[in-house]
Amino acid sequence: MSDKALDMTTYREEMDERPSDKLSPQTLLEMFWYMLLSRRLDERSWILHRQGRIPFHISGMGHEACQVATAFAINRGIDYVHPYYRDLAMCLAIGITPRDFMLSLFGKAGEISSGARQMPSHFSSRKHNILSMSSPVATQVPQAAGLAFAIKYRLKMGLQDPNDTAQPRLAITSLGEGSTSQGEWHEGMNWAGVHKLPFICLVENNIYAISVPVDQQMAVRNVADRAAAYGVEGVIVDGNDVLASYDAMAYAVQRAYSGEGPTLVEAKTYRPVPHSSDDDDRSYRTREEVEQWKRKDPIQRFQAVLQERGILTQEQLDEYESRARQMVDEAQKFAEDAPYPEIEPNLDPNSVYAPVEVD
Amino acid sequence: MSDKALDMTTYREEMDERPSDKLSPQTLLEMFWYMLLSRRLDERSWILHRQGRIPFHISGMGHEACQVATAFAINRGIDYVHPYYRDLAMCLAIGITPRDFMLSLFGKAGEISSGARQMPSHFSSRKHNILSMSSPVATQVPQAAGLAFAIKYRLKMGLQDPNDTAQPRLAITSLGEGSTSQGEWHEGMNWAGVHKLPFICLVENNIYAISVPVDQQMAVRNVADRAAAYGVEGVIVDGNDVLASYDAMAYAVQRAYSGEGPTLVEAKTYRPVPHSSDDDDRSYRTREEVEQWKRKDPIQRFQAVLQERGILTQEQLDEYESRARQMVDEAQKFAEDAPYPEIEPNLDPNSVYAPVEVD
Amino acid sequence: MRNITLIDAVREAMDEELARDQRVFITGEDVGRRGGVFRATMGLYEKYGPDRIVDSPLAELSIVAIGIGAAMAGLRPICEIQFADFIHPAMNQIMNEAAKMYYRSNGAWPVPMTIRAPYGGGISGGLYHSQSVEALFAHIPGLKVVIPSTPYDAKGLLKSAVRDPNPVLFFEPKKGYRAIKGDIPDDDYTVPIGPVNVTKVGTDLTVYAYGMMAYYTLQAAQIVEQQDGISVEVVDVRTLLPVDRTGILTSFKKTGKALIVYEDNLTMGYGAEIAAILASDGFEYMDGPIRRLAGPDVPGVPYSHPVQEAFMPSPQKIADAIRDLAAY
Amino acid sequence: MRNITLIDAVREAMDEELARDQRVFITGEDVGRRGGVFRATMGLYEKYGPDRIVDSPLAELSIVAIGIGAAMAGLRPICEIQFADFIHPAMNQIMNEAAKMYYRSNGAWPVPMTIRAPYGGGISGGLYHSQSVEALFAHIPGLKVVIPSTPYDAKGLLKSAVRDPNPVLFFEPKKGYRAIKGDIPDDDYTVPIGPVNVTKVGTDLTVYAYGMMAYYTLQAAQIVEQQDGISVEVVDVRTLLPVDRTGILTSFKKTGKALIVYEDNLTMGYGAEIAAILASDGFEYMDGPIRRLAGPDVPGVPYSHPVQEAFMPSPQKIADAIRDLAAY
Ligand SMILES: Cc1ncc(C[n+]2csc(CCOP(=O)(O)OP(=O)(O)O)c2C)c(N)n1
Ligand SMILES: Cc1ncc(C[n+]2csc(CCOP(=O)(O)OP(=O)(O)O)c2C)c(N)n1
Ligand SMILES: [Mg+2]
Ligand SMILES: [Mg+2]
Repeated sequence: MSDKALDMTTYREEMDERPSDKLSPQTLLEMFWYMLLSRRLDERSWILHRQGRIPFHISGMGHEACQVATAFAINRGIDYVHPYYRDLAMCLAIGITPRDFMLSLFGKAGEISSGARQMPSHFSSRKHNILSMSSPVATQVPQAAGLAFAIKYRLKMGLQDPNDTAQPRLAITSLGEGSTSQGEWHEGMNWAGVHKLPFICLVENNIYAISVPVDQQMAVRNVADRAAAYGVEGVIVDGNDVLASYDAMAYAVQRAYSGEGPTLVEAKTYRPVPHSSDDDDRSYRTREEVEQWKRKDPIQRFQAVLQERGILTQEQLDEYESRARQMVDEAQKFAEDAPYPEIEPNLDPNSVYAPVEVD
Repeated sequence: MSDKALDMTTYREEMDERPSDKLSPQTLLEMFWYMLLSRRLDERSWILHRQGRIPFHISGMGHEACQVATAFAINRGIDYVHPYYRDLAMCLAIGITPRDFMLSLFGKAGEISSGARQMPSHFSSRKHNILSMSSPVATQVPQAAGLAFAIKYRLKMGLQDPNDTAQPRLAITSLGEGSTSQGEWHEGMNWAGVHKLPFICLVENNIYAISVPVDQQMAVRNVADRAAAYGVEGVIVDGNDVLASYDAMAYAVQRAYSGEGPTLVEAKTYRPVPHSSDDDDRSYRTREEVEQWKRKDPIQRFQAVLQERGILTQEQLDEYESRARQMVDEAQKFAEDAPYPEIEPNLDPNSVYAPVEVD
Repeated sequence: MRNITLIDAVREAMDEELARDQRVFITGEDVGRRGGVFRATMGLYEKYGPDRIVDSPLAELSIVAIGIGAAMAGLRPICEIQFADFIHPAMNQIMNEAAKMYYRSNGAWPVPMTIRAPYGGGISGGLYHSQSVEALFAHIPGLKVVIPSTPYDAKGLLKSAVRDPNPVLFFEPKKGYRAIKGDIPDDDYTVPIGPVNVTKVGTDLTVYAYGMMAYYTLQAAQIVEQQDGISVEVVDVRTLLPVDRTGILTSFKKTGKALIVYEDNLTMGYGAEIAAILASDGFEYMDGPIRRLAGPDVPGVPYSHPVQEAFMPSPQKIADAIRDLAAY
Repeated sequence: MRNITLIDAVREAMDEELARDQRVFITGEDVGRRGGVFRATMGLYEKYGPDRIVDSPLAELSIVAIGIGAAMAGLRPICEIQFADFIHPAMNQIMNEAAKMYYRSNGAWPVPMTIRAPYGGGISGGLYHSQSVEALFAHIPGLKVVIPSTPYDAKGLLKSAVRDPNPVLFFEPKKGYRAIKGDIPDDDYTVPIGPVNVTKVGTDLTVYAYGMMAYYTLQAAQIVEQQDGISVEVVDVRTLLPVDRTGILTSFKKTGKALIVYEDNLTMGYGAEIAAILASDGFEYMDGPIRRLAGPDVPGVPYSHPVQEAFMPSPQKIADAIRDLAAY
């Protein structure tokens, strides 16, 4: 176990081959597609809120690179994912659809994560092994350690074949840097370390917890510096660089799959928009700072890389843009036309309990 | 701020002078006296329990060195101390008396910490600035950060003179290594680091939390390794060596007084007796291990040092022993003869609230 | 006299207490530059600076614990929990520590602190931005639990809370932050923590409520008085703990019929205690069943708008319940 | 048939469930080699090994959270909280997470887990080893709250808890661990979670109680029957949540008088809910005030022996309260 957080920039130099080098052009385009789709869906959501058509939106903007990289580095739809509210791009890449998301914005029937009981961006999908999240931050971290514990338990009991890729082989959870101040995070990390669990904690460090800057949150420079306290490997990566993020995450995934234990991946990123539709970020940060970061936009960066490598043509890009617009339009219309959930079953005290099977 | 925990053994080599070198023979004897007194009082408590005369005892045995060192390194009776249940020797050195302790064992009227509402060893004394402790472990840690916060606040507001030694200038809290697994510990350490508080956390690492060994508690070798995660200085010391413990603590105190920020001092020690009178330690550790540690007994070690240096004569030792026995005898008799608390005031719902002053 | 909103009253109370007493400080998430997510501390950072308006790490238990420590060291902390739904991580510090400190130290270490939290539903907050948590704390001796329903009470009670030598939980009905307006005097005043308040005198039956429900109940009482000629007495239970048994019983002895309204889940909500007190000490005056109108026993207020509305008690639903009980 | 203690019943239930279902595991502090501080898991480590009997770090919230995660991943965790007094750090995970998971995921993610904790006073535990915490959890929809008072129920209910697809809080009256003995069958059996249990039939009045108080109440009923000829019906409220309204009402409809006994603090204790139900739905049968006999509203059971005894309800005090109510 290392003492200090590993910076992926240094780390990469030591690697013969970057995991991301092995990604096919097709896969790279797919990754780009999900980043773009997420961004367009996100933009529309802000507009819908400004139009007064939905009560709330919380955004994943700016975080798309590390999120999509994560989805592609794991066994998508199979490995346990216990995300947080910013993970729109991650969840889209795993299988949540724009329709699902629009239904959640409008609170309509058929909403996949909670039947519109929860606020938007509280992702969950049993069929994709996306766990259900709450709003109190960091609660998912020790739960994800529990998921990872169960994987290890099943392996030890012979209830699961270690090479069976149809079974989850790791649990990954994500949260913001501010949320690592919670005791919940400490305890989850500690379990993961003590039991050497197949567990990954992705910290999307966007420098702010709503208005509170990271230096009022913790007295260390990097969240990854905290990993050593748990016997957990800490890795720092540029979270706006999708390929670097993929490399870091692939490293963490490899560790988890091979029983080497848990990894904390700190993705340095930024939120170019207010915390949520309820926020006004002008009170706590300058416009210059925001503009500066917008120049590091992960989608534009990836687009440039793909175009440079000749993987993404203008034609393809136009096609993606129009497909995204179409999907978002369609999803919005679908959600607007959808009925609200029935009231009775949602307020029935019996609906609160899973039925007891009589044996 | 250092990256790694400092081992006081290495540290000392770099020091021109050990703070403990400056302690007068008189002070050294006083320190020895409190360690001895604590031990004898502790031994008597075990006997009283075995005789069925008290329902419960939890022991500080084996921990006397780092505790008494702590009391002597701070401004005793003035600096805030938020201890834990093992800190009998520390509290005696600060001003709790054997009578106070005996009253708590027997649950008799006049008991200083709680009026016999709490179990024994739940120390508190307003006049000595010893805060009141509860049983849920680690809750005192963020509270102690709050005490330290108040000190810093008063200094900033000009409500306190930084050199006024009649005012508390630091807050120290203590707990076992197992208790650092609690979220409460994480959050308290984090505040101390972020606000660079005059705060010391003493971890009395005796390798077990009741039956659970430290390697099932955390995946790092030293608790002090965790300090870096909070921007807190971490120091490791032989907790059975009273002078080394004093050096470590003096270093931490100096940092606190001079505004350099918080320190975690990890005192490596051992509990040679069961966790409490309710415990039986034979299920979880070997007798050999216990015997081995008994050979490192802090009192015997200090005694040898003092005798070697010609500070402690046999005569003086005998005098201490007989004085200790006398005090313990007297305290026991006093407590046995004391009345129980009145029932009414203790069960009166109005007694639960501090009276509101009408202004 | 000025007519202000409930949130303005909260802010004014803090502003004046900060000005009055240097020992008073505020901590919580985003209370500084951001002025709080509901703007309760708006402008205070600018006025009192970062030493007294302290943005905390994102960690509720330590927000409370820092408050406890600082209070024991002689300061007068006001701790803000951003939403009542996020107070659970701090329950150990509140219930086991703050509440028991004075008693467990035999009076040596009082904990003069205030914990503020916006609570309640009806604002599209879903399961985790709508909770009512007062019932949990109203079970813990050593705490005081206060919920205002008017700007006058909000300001006066919050000032009392800050000056109280005990830990006070001060829950603010966030749906009423801007919706509820009222007159307050220009001078310094306080409202004592303890007594309930009869906000409308009546003879046919008593409705007990607090927070947003006290506000709605006055509207409902208006409706049934005008439409049905039912004379309702409204008791605003603005202090939930310590319980004002006498105040609660007084009205019941007069009317003999009681409806208790709260937006929290029905089972084990605070209305249970009021009902239990009446059924015990008010038995001889009982003139009908003691009824409760509350949220259904599901884990929270659902987000979807029509379901949310169906969850929440409303003036209309309260009026219906009053009619029903009056007809008994 | 065997006559065993309550703690043996608890242990047997776990032992049999561990043997029956490989998905069952235990975690908590000192549950391994040490066999638990009350010896509830004694011998299980030796029998099932460290993978299934898992000593946890000293951190309650993660004990529960690991359970939640493992339960969602298909296992059947039994989480031990060493004393109910130490459950508060886990309240966020229990109340906001375990309780709401099934509902918030629209049924997608059930949480089949059991949380065991010894509770209650009278064992010289002082403020922090004597607490009754059931009332707090009985307010949270999505949880089941169970408290046995006999070895038969302890074993049968705990087995039901382990097999239940919902989070079940299982509170064990620790004063009764060795004091309460009873017969249990040799075969596998379960006791359903839900219905209350009439443990003694009577006609004059009903006493509602659970845990140690249910045990004491049977003794008290004996005393008053023999000494005063009062015929008491005893309802053992062994499931507190979901509330068995029908079961609670049935007895009251017969006797018209109710005494509710609990050792928790009076105010907002579980008896408040029973009283509220009776005062609402049982109004027409009321034949006297609904009385509560409970612990006083002080922060805990004091350590000092005579004060502790004065705090605790006892068979004698229950008998007195019965006499008093019967004479009404
Ligand atoms: C326990 C809890 N306290 C407070 C909040 C309110 N809140 C929601 S998000 C947030 C900031 C989170 O910051 P960070 O963890 O850095 O994530 P980010 O939003 O920046 O991605 C806060 C304070 C909450 N959701 N949960
Ligand atoms: C929150 C909480 N959980 C459990 C306990 C029960 N308990 C008391 S002491 C203890 C072990 C403490 O170990 P450690 O922190 O290493 O301190 P030590 O007793 O070894 O000095 C436990 C589990 C408690 N007091 N508080
Ligand atoms: Mg952030
Ligand atoms: Mg220890």
